[in-house]
Amino acid sequence: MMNTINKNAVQQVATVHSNKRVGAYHQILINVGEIVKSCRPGNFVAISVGGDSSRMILRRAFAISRVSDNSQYGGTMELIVAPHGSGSKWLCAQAEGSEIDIVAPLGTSFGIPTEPINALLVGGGYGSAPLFGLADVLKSRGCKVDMLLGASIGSKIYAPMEGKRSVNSLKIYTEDGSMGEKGRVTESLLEIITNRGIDVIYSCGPMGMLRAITELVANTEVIHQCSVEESMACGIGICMTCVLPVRNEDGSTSMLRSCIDGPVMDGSHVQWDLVGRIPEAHP
Amino acid sequence: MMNTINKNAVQQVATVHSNKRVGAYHQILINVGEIVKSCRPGNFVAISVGGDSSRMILRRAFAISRVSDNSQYGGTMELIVAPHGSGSKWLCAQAEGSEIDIVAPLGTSFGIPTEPINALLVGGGYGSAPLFGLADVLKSRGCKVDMLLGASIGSKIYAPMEGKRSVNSLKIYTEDGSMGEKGRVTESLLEIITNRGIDVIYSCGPMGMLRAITELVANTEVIHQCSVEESMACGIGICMTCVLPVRNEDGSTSMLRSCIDGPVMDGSHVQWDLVGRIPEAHP
Amino acid sequence: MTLPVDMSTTLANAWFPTPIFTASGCASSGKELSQFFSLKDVGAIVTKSVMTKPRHGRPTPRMAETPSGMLNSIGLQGPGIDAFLANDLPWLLEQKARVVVSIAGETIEEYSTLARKIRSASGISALEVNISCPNVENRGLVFACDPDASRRVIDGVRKTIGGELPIIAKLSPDVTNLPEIAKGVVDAGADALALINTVLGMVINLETMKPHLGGKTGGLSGPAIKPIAVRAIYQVHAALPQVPILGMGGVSSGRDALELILAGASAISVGTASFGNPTALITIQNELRELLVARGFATVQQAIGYAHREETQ
Amino acid sequence: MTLPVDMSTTLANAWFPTPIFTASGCASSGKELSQFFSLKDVGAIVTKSVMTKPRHGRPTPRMAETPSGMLNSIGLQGPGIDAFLANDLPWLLEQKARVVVSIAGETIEEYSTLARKIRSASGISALEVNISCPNVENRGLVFACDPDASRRVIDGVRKTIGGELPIIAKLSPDVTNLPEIAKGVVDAGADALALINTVLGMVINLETMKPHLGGKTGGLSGPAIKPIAVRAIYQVHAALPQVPILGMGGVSSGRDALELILAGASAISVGTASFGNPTALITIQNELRELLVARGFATVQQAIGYAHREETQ
Ligand SMILES: Cc1cc2nc3c(=O)[nH]c(=O)nc-3n(C[C@H](O)[C@H](O)[C@H](O)COP(=O)(O)OP(=O)(O)OC[C@H]3O[C@@H](n4cnc5c(N)ncnc54)[C@H](O)[C@@H]3O)c2cc1C
Ligand SMILES: Cc1cc2nc3c(=O)[nH]c(=O)nc-3n(C[C@H](O)[C@H](O)[C@H](O)COP(=O)(O)OP(=O)(O)OC[C@H]3O[C@@H](n4cnc5c(N)ncnc54)[C@H](O)[C@@H]3O)c2cc1C
Ligand SMILES: Cc1cc2nc3c(=O)[nH]c(=O)nc-3n(C[C@H](O)[C@H](O)[C@H](O)COP(=O)(O)O)c2cc1C
Ligand SMILES: Cc1cc2nc3c(=O)[nH]c(=O)nc-3n(C[C@H](O)[C@H](O)[C@H](O)COP(=O)(O)O)c2cc1C
Ligand code: FES
Ligand code: FES
Repeated sequence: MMNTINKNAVQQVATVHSNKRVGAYHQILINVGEIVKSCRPGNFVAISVGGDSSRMILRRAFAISRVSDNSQYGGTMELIVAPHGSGSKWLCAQAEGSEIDIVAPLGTSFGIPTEPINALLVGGGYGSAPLFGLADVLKSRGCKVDMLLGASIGSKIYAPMEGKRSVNSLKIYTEDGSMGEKGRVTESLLEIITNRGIDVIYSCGPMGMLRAITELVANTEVIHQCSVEESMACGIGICMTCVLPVRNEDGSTSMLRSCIDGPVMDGSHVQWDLVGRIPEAHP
Repeated sequence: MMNTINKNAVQQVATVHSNKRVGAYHQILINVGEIVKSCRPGNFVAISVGGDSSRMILRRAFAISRVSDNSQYGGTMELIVAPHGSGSKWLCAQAEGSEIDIVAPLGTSFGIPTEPINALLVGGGYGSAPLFGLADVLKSRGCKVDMLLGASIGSKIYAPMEGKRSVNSLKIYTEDGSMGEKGRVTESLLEIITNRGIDVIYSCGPMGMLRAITELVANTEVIHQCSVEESMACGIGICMTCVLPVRNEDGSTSMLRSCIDGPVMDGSHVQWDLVGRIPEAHP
Repeated sequence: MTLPVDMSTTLANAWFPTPIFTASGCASSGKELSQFFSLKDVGAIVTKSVMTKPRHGRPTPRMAETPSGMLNSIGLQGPGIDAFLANDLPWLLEQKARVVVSIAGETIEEYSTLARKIRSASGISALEVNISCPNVENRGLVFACDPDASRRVIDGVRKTIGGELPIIAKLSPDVTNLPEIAKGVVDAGADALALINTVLGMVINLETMKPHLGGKTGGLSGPAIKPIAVRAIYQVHAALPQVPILGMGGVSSGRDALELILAGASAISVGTASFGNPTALITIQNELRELLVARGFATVQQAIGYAHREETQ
Repeated sequence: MTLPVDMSTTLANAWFPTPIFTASGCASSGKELSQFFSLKDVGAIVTKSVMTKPRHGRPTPRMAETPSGMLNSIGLQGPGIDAFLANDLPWLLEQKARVVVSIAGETIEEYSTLARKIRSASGISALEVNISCPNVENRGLVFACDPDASRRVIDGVRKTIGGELPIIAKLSPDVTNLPEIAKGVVDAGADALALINTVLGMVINLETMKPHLGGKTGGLSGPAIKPIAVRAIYQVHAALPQVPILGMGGVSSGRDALELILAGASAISVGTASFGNPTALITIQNELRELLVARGFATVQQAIGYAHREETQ
């Protein structure tokens, strides 16, 4: 039997290889073995939090920032985690050697062009995490890769040294001006698209940012692949909590699960104005 | 205002000083500072388990095995913990340096005679824990202290080297005969009482053992102070879950809270036959 | 520094300096907690439901821990109203605590008898009438599950006690139509409502393979039931916006307290949380104050029922 | 080694090799879980409640985690019965899974329409009728909260579907008198009962200070509600010992499953636990087997309702 849904997903125990603070985030490396082979940029991992007697019964989803297969520990997976609520704080407190229960890889991945193209990667906050792994792949396909990162404050810009090497240019915006330019990533987006002949935008960040990008490029030829973030109870397609209104070819709307039909979606298909507002209607 | 209930009890964070396995138990030492001064043999401590996001909302009660005040760490408190369910297993898994939230000292303590007497200390399983601290105090008052310990198997006998020094004799029973004599502590109890001229029995262990001892000494002059163990939700007298039927002087029965009117009670006052059976009646 | 929020609240004509109270049955009659904080520093002490006669309650085991909650089957063990009024109440008043007395009965008559005794006592801020008790005159059907019986209990108490002392009717969530029961008791003379009492539950002991509690079923309390409490308070506040609610059910942090207040509670009882943390009320009170400040509320009053507002935009 | 316990169970005339099923709405239509285990290895797949027409469901957010539980307000999003019978059912049967189809409606008529469509499909083990839905013809009052409406739904389905296929009526715990509702639907033709559906709850978002869920209220599920499920199953089994129960509510371990079985469940649906652990059903099934062995049971059957036995000694 061939599964089409969750087809590479595996549940396993993984060991925390390292955990260090980087600005407002924790960069967490976990030893995951063989599964790195099936992880693609844009996929996510679902992690149990809180330990055996936890009152948190649901997994938390994290973008897989990058994977590497050549270390002496077998495959490792990198996560960039913002200590936000009790689940992410628990994860950020896990020391080297801790065992965590993961399900990965999950969800759709960024579409990789077969031809060399001009790509613009736009990240908001920890949304930059999966973009560096993506940049590597795009570069290896001969693409030109520009990157725009934005956050409210400088400490929320995640842009590691190694990461910077795989992009042709990197521009940073912060809302308070504490790093890079003051403002939002959408500020000079259209200009950049035109000046650099961008073919595809790959984005990951707050829903507001993804929507704004979609609207900006609506009348252009630019393709917008965005990684959405909806509250997920299961991460594997069985609960229907994570749905987004997506326009079908015939103009009707489907409520698609962002865990299996996403997180990477075509921005122009998402009906941003209906997010959180789709009426309880019979289509 | 003078409090009569919980009058020395303090809630504080304490650090695990050491945690080592001893047979089937963990001997856990915690740094508790000043409060050791108000701990008496028989008192207990109530400990939060499971950490910040625990689904276990109630504290667990543990007999204070002994306290010491002369170490370089300030006061320390020793606990003997059986890894049983999720709460005690969590506690047994706490490494040196972990912080735990405690309320102590709680409950009544063993009555210490003003005259030197012949005391028999009877412990079942981890019930021996508070008896060693008690033995020290009794010895310092010039009492003769004999001890009987029982358990199902040898690994459940807790009798540390240092502890043995403070008793005049120690006899061990196990149900499977894997340590000491085969049988139960009640086997030769009456004989010992007579031969050694026992004035007071101090006991701690399963309710069945406490009841059996009470019945054996019912027709003797021997006083039986026992430390009972009822399920406790609060440990401080506010929930009424931990009650035991105790006979009043006028022959009527009161349901007394074993957390504040116990855990140390006079065995002859407890209406053992009514434990868990008191009818829902208006007295 | 005390932050500049007016924490005072009212339940009908009773005024309280803060909205954080103990919950009936979760603070005994106050003495036990007074080692951990000064009773006058919280809004009120709601005493354990008292009946006319002293009472042994149910057989042990009386409790079982459950995921993020616990079951209890205490069965209203207590000293009886006379001993309560003679000993416990004067002691509490001496501590300068605000006192809400909770009463419980097995017959409609018993509630009235209790009310009569309370009437002659002074210094009480309000009377909480716990109607989540089995009605011995009607096959043990819990009063609060029977619209008619609940109304009659409150009616009897109102008539006996006169017009002054606020009556808070404490309801059970184990009903099909909570707003209906609420309307009934308000019509019968309740000035305020206490929501929610425990939810009926059971645990089977896997060793004995029988119900674990001596009383077989027990009342579920603690964080597990908080979403049920929020829903109940929201529903009843929507149906009866003028009736003040003493909210409770799983509150163990200032955030929890604020959630219930936004849903419509004018004050909060903290029950099970005190078992795990004897100073829970003080912590919750401090956290609540900070949360209110952070959200720009100048008074607790402004936050009550705020989740019901219509958005203007 | 497979331990020597006969794990098979029945719900009316439907036989299942093991008593561990998915719960409706917590396994979609099976495909998603089949990556993690073989669907034929569990007792049955209970499919997401399907309505006559495709449906969008409620606005997001549709979930909120709560202490040891979660709220959901999916609002029965689904493809509609025709697409379900054309695509999902044949796929499940191809996997050799036992299938319990769950249906939901907004009118009594809609349930009958669904039953008529189901009648023409083959290979289904049983029909679960989810009556915890708002009745649009009666002010949105949930069918399962109305003894009369629940009876009429089941009566309509029974008459439409004929005598063969077992009907499992799925009840809501949010009622004053659950045994009464249970008796009603059994009289109307239900062969078995599914207990419990989610408990109505709410979470207020402390940032927006409004109800967090798009649908305002939601259904509480997970370990938090297990004591309520055990109580409901015990009560109904005591009242109707002959009627098999598909038990559910917070089961996430073999111990939980055994608790519900001892209380009176003949089979167990596992819902929310699969969200945290995609292989939960298999783990629970294995743990249950070992627990039964340890207690000397040779069959699951012997354990069903065992907590109700009278002690002879
Ligand atoms: C596909 C995907 C990828 C993600 N990638 C990352 C990442 O790389 N780094 C990172 O730090 N976080 C990421 N998140 C967010 C992460 O899953 C958690 O939501 C976040 O860490 C907060 O969880 P908590 O337990 O700390 O907070 P809590 O507030 O305790 O969370 C309570 C519940 O609400 C849900 N929730 C709360 N906020 C959000 C939100 N903004 N979006 C979705 N669900 C929410 C949580 O999942 C959880 O179930 C991602 C989420 C998704 C869906
Ligand atoms: C006064 C007193 C002194 C104690 N001293 C010790 C000690 O020195 N060493 C030690 O190992 N344990 C002691 N216990 C038992 C201890 O409090 C826990 O009950 C035990 O560790 C099991 O908890 P758990 O979380 O591991 O098990 P779980 O089964 O998860 O406990 C669930 C709940 O049931 C209660 N419970 C379960 N079994 C018992 C029991 N036999 N008696 C009372 N409550 C129970 C727990 O307190 C808890 O609330 C003592 C109990 C009391 C009341
Ligand atoms: C051990 C215990 C005893 C209780 N006794 C009473 C009581 O005597 N009268 C009453 O009205 N409510 C009683 N309750 C219910 C509480 O007052 C409260 O309504 C309920 O526990 C929910 O709040 P919580 O989750 O904060 O505990 C009791 C609850 C517990 C846990
Ligand atoms: C996300 C979600 C969706 C659900 N959808 C349905 C449904 O469509 N039909 C139904 O009868 N029950 C539905 N339920 C209820 C479950 O089948 C089950 O009765 C309940 O969740 C309790 O079991 P649990 O605690 O194991 O989840 C749903 C529950 C959840 C959490
Ligand atoms: S998170 Fe459950 S379906 Fe997407
Ligand atoms: S444990 Fe609460 S009164 Fe004793």
